[in-house]
Amino acid sequence: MKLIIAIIKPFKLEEVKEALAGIGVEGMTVTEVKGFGRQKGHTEIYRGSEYTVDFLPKTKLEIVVGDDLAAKAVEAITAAAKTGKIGDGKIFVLSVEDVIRIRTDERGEAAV
Amino acid sequence: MKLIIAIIKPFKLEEVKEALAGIGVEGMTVTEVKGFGRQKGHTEIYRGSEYTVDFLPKTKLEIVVGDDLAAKAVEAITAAAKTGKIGDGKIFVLSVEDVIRIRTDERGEAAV
Amino acid sequence: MKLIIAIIKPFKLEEVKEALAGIGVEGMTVTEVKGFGRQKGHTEIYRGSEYTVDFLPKTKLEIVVGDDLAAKAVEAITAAAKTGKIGDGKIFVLSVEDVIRIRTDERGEAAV
Amino acid sequence: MSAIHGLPPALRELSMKTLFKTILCALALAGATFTLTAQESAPAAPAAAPAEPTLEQRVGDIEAYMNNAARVTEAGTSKIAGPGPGHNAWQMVSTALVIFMTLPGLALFYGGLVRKKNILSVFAQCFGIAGLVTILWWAVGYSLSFGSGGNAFIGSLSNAMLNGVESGATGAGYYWISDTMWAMFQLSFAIITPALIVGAIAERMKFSAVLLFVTLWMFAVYFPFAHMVWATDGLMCGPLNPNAAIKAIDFAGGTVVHMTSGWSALVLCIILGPRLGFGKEKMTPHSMVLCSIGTGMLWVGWYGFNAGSALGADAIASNAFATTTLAAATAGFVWAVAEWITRGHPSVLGFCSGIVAGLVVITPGAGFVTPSSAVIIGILAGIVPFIFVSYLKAKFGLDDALDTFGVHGVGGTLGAILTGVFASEKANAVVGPLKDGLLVEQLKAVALTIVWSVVATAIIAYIVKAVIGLRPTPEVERQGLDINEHGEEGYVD
Amino acid sequence: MSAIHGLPPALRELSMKTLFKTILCALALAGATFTLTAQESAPAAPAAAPAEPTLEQRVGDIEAYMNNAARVTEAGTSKIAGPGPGHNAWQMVSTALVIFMTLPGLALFYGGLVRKKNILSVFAQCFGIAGLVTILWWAVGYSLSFGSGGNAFIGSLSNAMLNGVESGATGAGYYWISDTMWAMFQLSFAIITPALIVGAIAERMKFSAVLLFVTLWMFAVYFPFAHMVWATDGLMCGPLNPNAAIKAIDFAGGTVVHMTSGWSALVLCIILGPRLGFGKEKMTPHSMVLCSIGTGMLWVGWYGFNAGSALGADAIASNAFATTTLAAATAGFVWAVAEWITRGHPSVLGFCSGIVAGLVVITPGAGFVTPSSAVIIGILAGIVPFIFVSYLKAKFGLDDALDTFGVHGVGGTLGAILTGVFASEKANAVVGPLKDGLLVEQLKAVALTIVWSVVATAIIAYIVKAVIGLRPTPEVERQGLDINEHGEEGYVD
Amino acid sequence: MSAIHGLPPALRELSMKTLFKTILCALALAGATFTLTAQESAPAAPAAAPAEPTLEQRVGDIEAYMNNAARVTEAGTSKIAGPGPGHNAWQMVSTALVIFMTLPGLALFYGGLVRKKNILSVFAQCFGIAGLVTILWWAVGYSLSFGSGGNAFIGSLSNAMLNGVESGATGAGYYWISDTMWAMFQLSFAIITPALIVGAIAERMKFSAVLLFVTLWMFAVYFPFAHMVWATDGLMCGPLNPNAAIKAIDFAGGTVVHMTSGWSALVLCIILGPRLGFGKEKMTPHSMVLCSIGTGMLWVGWYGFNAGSALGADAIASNAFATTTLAAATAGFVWAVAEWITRGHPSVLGFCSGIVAGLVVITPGAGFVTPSSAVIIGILAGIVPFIFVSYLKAKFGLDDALDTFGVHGVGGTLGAILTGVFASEKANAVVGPLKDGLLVEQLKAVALTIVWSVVATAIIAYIVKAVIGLRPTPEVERQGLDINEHGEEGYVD
Ligand SMILES: Nc1ncnc2c1ncn2[C@@H]1O[C@H](COP(=O)(O)OP(=O)(O)O)[C@@H](O)[C@H]1O
Ligand SMILES: Nc1ncnc2c1ncn2[C@@H]1O[C@H](COP(=O)(O)OP(=O)(O)O)[C@@H](O)[C@H]1O
Ligand SMILES: Nc1ncnc2c1ncn2[C@@H]1O[C@H](COP(=O)(O)OP(=O)(O)O)[C@@H](O)[C@H]1O
Repeated sequence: MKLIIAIIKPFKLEEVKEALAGIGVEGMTVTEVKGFGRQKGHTEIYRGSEYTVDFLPKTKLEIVVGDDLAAKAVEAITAAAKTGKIGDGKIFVLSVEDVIRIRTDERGEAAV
Repeated sequence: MKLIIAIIKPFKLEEVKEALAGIGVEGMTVTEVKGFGRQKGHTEIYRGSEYTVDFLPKTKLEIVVGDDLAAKAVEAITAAAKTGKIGDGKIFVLSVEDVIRIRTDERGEAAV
Repeated sequence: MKLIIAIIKPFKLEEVKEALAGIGVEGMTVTEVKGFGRQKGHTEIYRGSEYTVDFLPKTKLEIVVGDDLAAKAVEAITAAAKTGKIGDGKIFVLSVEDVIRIRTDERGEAAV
Repeated sequence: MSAIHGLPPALRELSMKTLFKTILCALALAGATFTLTAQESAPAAPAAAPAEPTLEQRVGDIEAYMNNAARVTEAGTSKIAGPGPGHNAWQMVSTALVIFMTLPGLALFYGGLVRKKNILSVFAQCFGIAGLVTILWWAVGYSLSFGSGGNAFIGSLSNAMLNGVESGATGAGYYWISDTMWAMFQLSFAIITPALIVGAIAERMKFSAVLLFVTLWMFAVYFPFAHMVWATDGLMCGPLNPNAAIKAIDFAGGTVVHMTSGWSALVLCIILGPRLGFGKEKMTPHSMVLCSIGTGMLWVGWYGFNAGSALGADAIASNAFATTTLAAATAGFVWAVAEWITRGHPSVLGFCSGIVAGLVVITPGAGFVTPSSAVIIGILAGIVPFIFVSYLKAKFGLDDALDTFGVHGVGGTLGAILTGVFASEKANAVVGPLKDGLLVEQLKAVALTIVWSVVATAIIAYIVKAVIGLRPTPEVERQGLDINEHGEEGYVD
Repeated sequence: MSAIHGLPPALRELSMKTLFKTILCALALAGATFTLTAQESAPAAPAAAPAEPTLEQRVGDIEAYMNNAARVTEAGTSKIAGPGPGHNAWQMVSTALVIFMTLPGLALFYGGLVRKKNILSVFAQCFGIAGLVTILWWAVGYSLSFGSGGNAFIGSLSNAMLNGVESGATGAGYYWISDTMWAMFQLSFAIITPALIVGAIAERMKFSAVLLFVTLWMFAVYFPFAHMVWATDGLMCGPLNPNAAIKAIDFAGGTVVHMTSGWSALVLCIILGPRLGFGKEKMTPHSMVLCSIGTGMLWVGWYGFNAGSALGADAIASNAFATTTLAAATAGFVWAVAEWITRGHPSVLGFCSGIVAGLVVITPGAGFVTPSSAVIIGILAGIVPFIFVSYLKAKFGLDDALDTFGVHGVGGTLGAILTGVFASEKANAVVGPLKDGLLVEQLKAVALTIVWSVVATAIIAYIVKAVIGLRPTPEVERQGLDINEHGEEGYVD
Repeated sequence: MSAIHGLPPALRELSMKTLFKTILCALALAGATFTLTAQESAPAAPAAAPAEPTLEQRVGDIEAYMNNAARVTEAGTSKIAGPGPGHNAWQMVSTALVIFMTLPGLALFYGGLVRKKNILSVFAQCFGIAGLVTILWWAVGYSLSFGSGGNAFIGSLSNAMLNGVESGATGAGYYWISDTMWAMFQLSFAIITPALIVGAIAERMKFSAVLLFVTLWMFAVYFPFAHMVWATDGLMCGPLNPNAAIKAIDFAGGTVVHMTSGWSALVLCIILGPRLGFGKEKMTPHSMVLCSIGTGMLWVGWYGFNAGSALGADAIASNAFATTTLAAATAGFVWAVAEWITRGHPSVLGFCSGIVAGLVVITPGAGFVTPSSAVIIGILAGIVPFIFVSYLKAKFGLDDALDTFGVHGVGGTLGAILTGVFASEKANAVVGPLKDGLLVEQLKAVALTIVWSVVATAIIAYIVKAVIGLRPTPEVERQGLDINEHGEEGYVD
């Protein structure tokens, strides 16, 4: 099983969610994060001081899928999250050793 | 060493924390996340519009433990977080290559 | 490629960011988290009740780097985040199977 | 019951029979008159023209206005029969201030103290009560409280739908304020009183149950008490009713507002039971910022409450303004210092609690005691409820979530008693003839208020429980009332 | 156009020519007088001393003050020629309350309803409008609205830079309030009116475009309407202008404030187009807490708006206070109950919307209808805008982001009409001679207001679009106006 | 020192000796009288009955009320000796408004500007100061400020514990307001002045140190200044004291409130040193939303401050209301536009800063200048502090965290000077005899205020540092004052 971590633009969340649902991904976990990359931030001014805010709001998705679905999921996310502009984000794929569904004690692929 | 990622219901945090302390887990990192799974969300109404909120507030725990403790930790979390109702959450287990304690530069199991 | 997860004291973020930039790390993702470890929390009082707050605010960095840069990144973080006091935090290193840059569909090291 | 036996014979005679008749009749009539009619009685035809007032009399009338006293001209002859501008202006300001106390003052004070998931339920309860009570007040509430032709316990239905309450007339409340403003000023009190109860039952009562409870409670407790204490023929209206069975004084609502709500809150919160997870889970205030804003608003709004109760911008109002300020500031400081000494930190919640306690405790005496007495009252207000809330409450295992009983029940009772101790004719001439034995009368009023509130609330709570149930399902309570009962979240990212 | 044809001949004659002359002249003169001069005309030299008033007359003057009526002494002889304390105090309070409505009341009400990333843009718009309109008002706005020597559509420049508006004089507004306070009270209305429009165009209009739009709009719509409805020589000033072409009544701004802003908001929001992602992305209010606080402040501030429009702390003010309270509370309750029935939840936004709707709808009639009529008006205010906002708006595909049109446009129009239905001489003697045919006059006023607002706004919007553009770039809109237009974030961790 | 040498001989003679005697005596007496006693002197026995006033005189008294002037009857004979309703109502409103400025106004304004971890410390400081100063004021503060029988620098102890301050009497403050309200109105000023200092030392001063500093500062700076500027025998009370050594004017507290707090803030913030991480870490306001709410409240509350300082609802109050409005709105707009031009964005913090600066700068002249002068003053208020805060402050490396000095110190000084330039008898007859050479007198007052505030604050700060220390430990400061000093968090999830 794979853990797919995707950092996307916040307003793309809804589209990505739908794309994933389309290929049968049934669960995910979403975190608000701040991203730092090539995309430039903005400048904030408070009276005497100017601050460069180089952290931009991003949304992080964590999705665990069976090995078979992983490639399709990455594709779906890439397609839905792309705007072609800098700051579109990244996807990281990690290997997961085990999955447990708390409610039922199921394990492995069955628990995904 | 293992990284255990557990997504649980927020109000179960205290109980899970105590269960883990019981088996000797000394550290963890907690994030507020929004979860999307089989559990149905609710509907919000704002004047003319109805919105289905299908993301529910969840709590994510990240716990790094030595290989020996991993199984016990998963068990402890499962037992403490279970309500038997949909939405109880999931546990993912990943393999960790290295751990460093910043304060002391310790590495590996010693740093956990 | 490696995923470096670093839990640090919030006010060290700026310094760590600069240290990483210094060795050529160009991207990272930052999450506000609550940490539980050896460092003691504080007590809050609300009228009749006292609560022990044992979760402390921490900042979590997630940085994906090529295998070559991983060791240097860990070092840079450790150096910049250290105060020598309890609660300085931890670094976890995980292996990443794949990285995708959404904007360009690049994959692997090129996408980092 | 023994409290009742301690009452004077005149009262004992009246009480049992009239009391029940009153409650029943109030409840019954309410329904009957709750139909809307746009027709109103024609204005009273002018009586045969009386003699023109002399210039001396006319000047006398104006001087009476200046002094907030009775007109010297014969009834119906005054050239300035309407509301007097300065006093009426102050009454409008005061009424606006008391409404500000509830919305958003109290809503913020309470809302900041609950958990994030229940903040909107507090607002909904405050808004809902404001709407409900306003409609009741217009329909029959004002009339049951102050309509003429009632008995010692309750008014009548003669002013239902504010019939006969004319904005150009004066006298219903006091010499120089519009009768309409009297009705509105009193409405603002009728709104905030049941809203105070919300603090004890926060985070765990169904919205529908709150509304039903409040509806019944207004008839069974509030309207009778407003009448008994402030109507000229009321049972406990010491200053205005020479036949009052209990010659007590209550300037701005120690018994009517704070004791009724506080003691009812106690009973309701016991019947309701504690919040799920109470004592195990952390239930810290989610925003001391909101609570602090609310506290500031309550403080400022309270000037309408207390100085507004002088019913004119006169010396009594000025004195009440000063006593209110001194008691609030002192009590806030003392409470925080008490925390500092006993727990190591002066908390913002300590300041807020103390300020509100100071305001509550000075309320019944605001227009009857001197500023220096107010400082002493403020000190006691910072200590007594502090001890209750910080030490005794836990002993009783009470989940008085936001300390309505601890602050309003305990504080209101303390205030009613201290008013008996500190009331002085130096502050207000009205006190003179009543001062002898005043403390005993105050204690009688206190006893009657406690017994009545406790009994009525218990009955009503069980009725509501039987009819529609008091609490939401555990899931709803766990997840929060906001999304489940109101379909909204307080904060959206 | 056909609406214009329905106007009486007298008006038709005047209208087309004078109207355009008026708008053009207003715009032109504005520039000319916008230069600052510290010189002011010397105070008028005292005229030859007139006869001393008799004691009887002097008492009569004081009684006139008490009754908020005209002095009995000859002009220039009164010993109490200045503002009368009680009435003037109330006017100062009322003006402060109306300013409180905008800052922070409306800013919070609207600010809570937008998404987090745009909260500061709402504040900036409210602050910016307050500053801009104040400067305009001082320069020429007051004079164009109320300066003497104008025509039925617009005032003059005789009081530019508040020249001749003396704080020690009375009569510009009413018998006993300072002329300066009249100018300030009206300023507070002039500030909030364009600020209301902000709700319809929230989250997607450039700050510079908002300011330019408002500048032009004040000249083309607000100043003329303030003049037409409330100046003694105004086209639609039924109570004061015997030659008014339309003998309509508007107590506190149903047409001037709510209809002009509401209908202009509709047009502007159509021309502007919907927000990016409208209908697809979730656009829920980011903080119902802020919105609720704002609602409470609007309610309380509205007493200044409505009861303050009596221009004195008299019986009319008291009545307006009561009608305002009853309508607001009732409408809030009814709207929430309507939601409860139709959607299963009484929401806090429902309470807030209903309360504001109740306040809007009662505004034009506040001082003209009885309290019981206000309850009926409140019920309708809780139903009609609710239906529009909840059902009809979606049909039209409108992105009236915060429902300015739904609440102020629909509600203001409803109020203007209901005022024609419920106005009663029982509430206000002024209604007596106008009651016959009043409803028709109200409809004429409604029609004129709609046509004028719609046409003027459309023209101005296209001018602004052509000159500087209305909308920010899509990236700016996506990322939020706060960081891009104001270089700040609303909340920082 | 040289500033002192520039003073007139009469003053020079008095100054050095009396000054130090005054400070020492104030500090010493404070302790002595700080014991609580409930006994108060009996009310003065009525003097032998004087002649009844004639009808003409009685009417004259009423007219005097209408004109906010002195009674015409002989002392002790007036039939309307108490507070006059309209004026007294306005005084109560004004006092409530000024308290609203501190709680929650200033607390929000400042609280929004600090970082999240210190928001409650700001609230605690405001609440704590309100409580502390109220107790001091009641004990001796009022008396040291306004008690009769003092010298040019300080009052006496004759009114300690508000002894002899009767709510039914008038004259202590002005003709028609209750003496009690005078004491309360002045209390509201005494509370906000030290609270302003909090802005300069935010996020890094121990709570105990704040309270000790403020206690000493009230005796050494505030009480003397309140006396010197506003007591009838005060050193700088131009309008009321014919023997004033400095014939300056200060309508509502340019020197007393804003300059003393602003200059003291400067000194204290230098002695305290900058926040840990200052200049390196980001220290952006955590909530411009709260700051904006606070700004709105300050604006509205300021009407009590400025228009309330007329001590009656008269023409002067109306004028002050207008000048306050015009200056605030103009300055806010100008500051934001200045930012727009120089930095590309009009920020909400710019609007807020400008509004407060406008309010500060107009304060000393509010009742002395015309509305059009207020617009000019507003423009300058939007530019001068803007330049200081945006450019000069950084040069000096000052960590005036929330710009107390930049806005109140610079603005207050500017206002005191501009008052000398723009004061006009057209706005206020009082200016007439003082206008000649007024600017020089204002400069003397400015110099004395700066020197006194700076010296006194430096001494007090070092005393507090020596006795209990000024700053918390670095860990506490890093982690935030809220959890460490008050055991609470501002926001809990
Ligand atoms: N090496 C990295 N490790 C972790 N997160 C990264 C890394 N690089 C980029 N990110 C995340 O992806 C987001 C987008 O990256 P950015 O460089 O701005 O644009 P692009 O996606 O076009 O390359 C960043 O804001 C950050 O959250
Ligand atoms: N495949 C997944 N990947 C990541 N997170 C998941 C996944 N499936 C479930 N989750 C997380 O677990 C939570 C609970 O899952 P859900 O399907 O609602 O109930 P259950 O735990 O009973 O299966 C979700 O809200 C989500 O946060
Ligand atoms: N085993 C663990 N798993 C996950 N996070 C941990 C673990 N141990 C510590 N942490 C994180 O690191 C932070 C610092 O750890 P702590 O034990 O307080 O101090 P130190 O870094 O000096 O060992 C904790 O607050 C927590 O967020």
